[in-house]
Amino acid sequence: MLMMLIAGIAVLAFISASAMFLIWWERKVSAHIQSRFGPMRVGWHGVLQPIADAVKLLLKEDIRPAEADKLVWWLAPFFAVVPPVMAFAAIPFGKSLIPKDLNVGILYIMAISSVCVIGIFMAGWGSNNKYSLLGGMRSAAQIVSYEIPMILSMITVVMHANSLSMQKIVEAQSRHWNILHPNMLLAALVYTIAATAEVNRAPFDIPEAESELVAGFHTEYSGMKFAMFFIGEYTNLFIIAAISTTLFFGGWHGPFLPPVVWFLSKTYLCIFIWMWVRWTFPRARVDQLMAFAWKVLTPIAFVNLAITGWLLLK
Amino acid sequence: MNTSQTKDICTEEFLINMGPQHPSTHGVLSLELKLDGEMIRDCTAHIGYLHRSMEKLAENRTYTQFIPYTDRLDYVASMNNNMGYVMAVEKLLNLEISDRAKYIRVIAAELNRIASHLIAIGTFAQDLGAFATPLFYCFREREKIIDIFDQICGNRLTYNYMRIGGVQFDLPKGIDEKIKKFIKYMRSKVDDYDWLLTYNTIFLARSKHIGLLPKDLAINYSVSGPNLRASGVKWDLRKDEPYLVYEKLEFDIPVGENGDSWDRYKVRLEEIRQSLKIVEQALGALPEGDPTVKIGRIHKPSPSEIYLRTENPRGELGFFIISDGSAYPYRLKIRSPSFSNLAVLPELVKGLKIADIVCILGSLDILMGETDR
Amino acid sequence: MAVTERIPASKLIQRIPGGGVFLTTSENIFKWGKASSLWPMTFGLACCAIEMIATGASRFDIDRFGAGVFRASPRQCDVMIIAGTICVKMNDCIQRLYAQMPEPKYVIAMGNCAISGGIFYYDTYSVTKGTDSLGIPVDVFIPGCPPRPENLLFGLMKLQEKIRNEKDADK
Amino acid sequence: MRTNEIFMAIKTDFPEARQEEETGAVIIPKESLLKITQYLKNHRLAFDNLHCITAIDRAERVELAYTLYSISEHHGITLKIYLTAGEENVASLAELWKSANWLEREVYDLFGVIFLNHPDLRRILNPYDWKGHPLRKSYSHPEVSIKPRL
Repeated sequence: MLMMLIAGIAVLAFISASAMFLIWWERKVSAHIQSRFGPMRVGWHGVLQPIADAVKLLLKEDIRPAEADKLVWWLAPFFAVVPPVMAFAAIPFGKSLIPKDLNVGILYIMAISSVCVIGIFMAGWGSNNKYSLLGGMRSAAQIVSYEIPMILSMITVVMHANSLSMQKIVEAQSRHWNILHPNMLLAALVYTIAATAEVNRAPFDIPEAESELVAGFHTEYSGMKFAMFFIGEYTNLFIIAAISTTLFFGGWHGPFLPPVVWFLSKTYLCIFIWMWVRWTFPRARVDQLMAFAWKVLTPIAFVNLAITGWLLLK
Repeated sequence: MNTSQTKDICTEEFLINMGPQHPSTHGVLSLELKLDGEMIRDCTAHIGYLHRSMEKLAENRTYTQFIPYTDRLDYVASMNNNMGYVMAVEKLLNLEISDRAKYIRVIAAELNRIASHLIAIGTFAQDLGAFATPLFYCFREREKIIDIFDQICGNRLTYNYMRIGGVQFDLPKGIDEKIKKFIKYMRSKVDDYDWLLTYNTIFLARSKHIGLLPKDLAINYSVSGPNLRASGVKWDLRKDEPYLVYEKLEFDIPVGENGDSWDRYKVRLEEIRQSLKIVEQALGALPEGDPTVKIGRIHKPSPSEIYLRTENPRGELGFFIISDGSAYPYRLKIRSPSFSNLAVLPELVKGLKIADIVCILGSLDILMGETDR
Repeated sequence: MAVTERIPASKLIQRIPGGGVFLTTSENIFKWGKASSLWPMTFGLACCAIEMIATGASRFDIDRFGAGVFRASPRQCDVMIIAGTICVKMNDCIQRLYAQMPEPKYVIAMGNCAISGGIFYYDTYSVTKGTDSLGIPVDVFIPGCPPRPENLLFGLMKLQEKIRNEKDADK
Repeated sequence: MRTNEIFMAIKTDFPEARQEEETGAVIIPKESLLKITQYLKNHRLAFDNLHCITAIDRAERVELAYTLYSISEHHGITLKIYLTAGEENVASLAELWKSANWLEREVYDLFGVIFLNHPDLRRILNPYDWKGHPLRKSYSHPEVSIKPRL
């Protein structure tokens, strides 16, 4: 029982540290992409910037709009943060370093991380603001329609490792990583695109579209509630990067360094790619996004599924 | 749910106010949209949030005192406004200016046209969602032009450089090397934008065939500048009613095919290349002489009326000046291009989505200082 | 409803031994946090807005001071940079925006028009003469028409300095 | 085509048009505005672009100057209408040229000239509940401080 407690506290500490680090890293990466420096004055190279942001957001007055739907509005940030944190339970950090090796690991993570769409929709509806309502509805449509290609691309990996447990998926890649198979590569591509939409980032950030809907679903949130959405978004980003390393890049397998280092470096490499994509691409329109999900990604995922099945039965 | 209940279930339209403070309304413009879900049924524009009553103010300023105010009209292309106003007053006084002053004016106006188009392209990409990266690249190029202007007349944005009868200072010594270096640098950058942004699939999907402005509708709304040329009308005042030394310089007019947002962006990108060509030729043919003004600052033109229009980066800027013999204009009407360009917006937007109105507004490149005067 | 007299928390903590030390350090941390992460509102009115964007851009990079996150909705920003001429039609919009900002909020009046109406002081019927006439408390005035980006950065540093040595911690 | 050739063309069909001496603008009575503008737009003169409408508040009358241009024919002309002090209303050209819609709203807002059967004649630049028409010479506003002249 004590072990579980220690593991829980360790994971929680890791989550908050990684969220802080990701926020700082995103600002520095975006700054250098735009040929500028990013935070410099707050600690060495702005290292203390996320802490300053957190302290300031803590001190902010928490405004609740008068006609807001009180309970829904108050609960929304929790629904945005709790699912990604719960999804950490099944992430394989190392050979034995996994909080709980569920035998339905991947199914559990997918089920949990689709709960946060309810949080976004509650935020959209609760703050009684037309922009948030539009943002909330957009996010509901987008995440639901990108869930299907994401799960289909995961099934191709599960079929290879013929087990849902994350550790077994990683062990199945001990000789060579999944990405080397051609159909796995296709699944990895479909997964990456769908995962970007799952987390409302980059070309698919229509729920909190800066230039159209002022600040999307979190227009009315200030102070710590807004910070929760912020942390939820970055933890979610870490989750989809961790899943992509476990499924496609061989989890914690690696020649010399200890497994944890391998796992974290691969995850942060994936996160770097997502950040890079975010600061280069314009935003897709709502209907183009939906058409792309249903008419392009889902058929490719089905075809890929069929090819994997045929390959395995051969 | 029996049938009687289903009858009154209908989607209501709701009114959304892209109010004066909105990240992509290019200043303080308020758009009132009647939305049916994401579809825009009707859009009315409310302007006047930056109405600084320039025309009332002009009636109590002498002709020279009003020059700094023209900087604040289209505050992104101040040189072109200065030139438009000052040429109008020179026509009123039928004053001849030295050749060197004409060439300097052309160089300054074309450099400012490049700076204005860079902002137009940067904010257009930002409105399409490429957050800040293209905008900051365009601003990095624009800072180079600002350095040149800083050296010529000492100010970054509102230059107040042109005078009635010439310009304030002569060009400083090492400026033409700096301009040549900038021209070479800018040519490589414009090719970068072509490679990076113009043929990006999401960029094309978002701006191709959005906001189609047919040719006759554009002329009917007296739209002017790159928006008119993007609709296929080959009309540019620098070519059709040449002023200063434009007839001596050789450049061509980029024209779009079907007048959608992508064409307007593409025309502006091409115009940067043409302006670079103009500056290069004007710099080569710069005559000697003294461009500064020798006559006094108080002008008392004889009572008469003139109307003169020049090619601004955003369109045709016209000045209708009526003088009554005193040192103060009796009436000064400013015909601003963004005012008519914006009038087209409600017509282009019906039936499109919110993301499209932001795209069309960005491609029209309006500026509120000039619209509201 | 009866307003119970609020005993400031700082009075209670001081009675605990060592509370004073904890208070001052925590106060300093709060002030440091507020000062080094001032999120401005994307709210440009006229020519000064172009200079504000130039300050945010790559060459003068306001993000070095932690103030680069330009939030569009007034709920999430701390400093309102009034960049440009305030016209009569815009008065109540600015007042409403100021009211929507959560409490520790600051105002920078950038440019002569925001300070006193600038060159539009005389002969104009539609320009309000400065932010003060709107009843908005201004923390930093930055003169210039438009002020150069370096001026805006210096104004921001002055604001950070002002926050650092603020008297009451809970503002 | 120089302005007086255009004036001759107009004069032949509309005898009541006169030409102003120093500026060469064509002065027409208020009643025949619609007829002449329709003629100008659809006739071979092809004035397809109403560039701007300027109102001038003279002592005894309000003048309206319509600056018309033609993109296909490369020429332009200024039409002028004298409105006597009492009834400052004139027919709206919003059906002929769509740019007239906003231009006329601005002249109404700043000068108080009423444009008959205009689609929606509201103020455009000043707040909608603004009293008075600011660009009139007789307009005075309490808070306006006048800059001393040289």
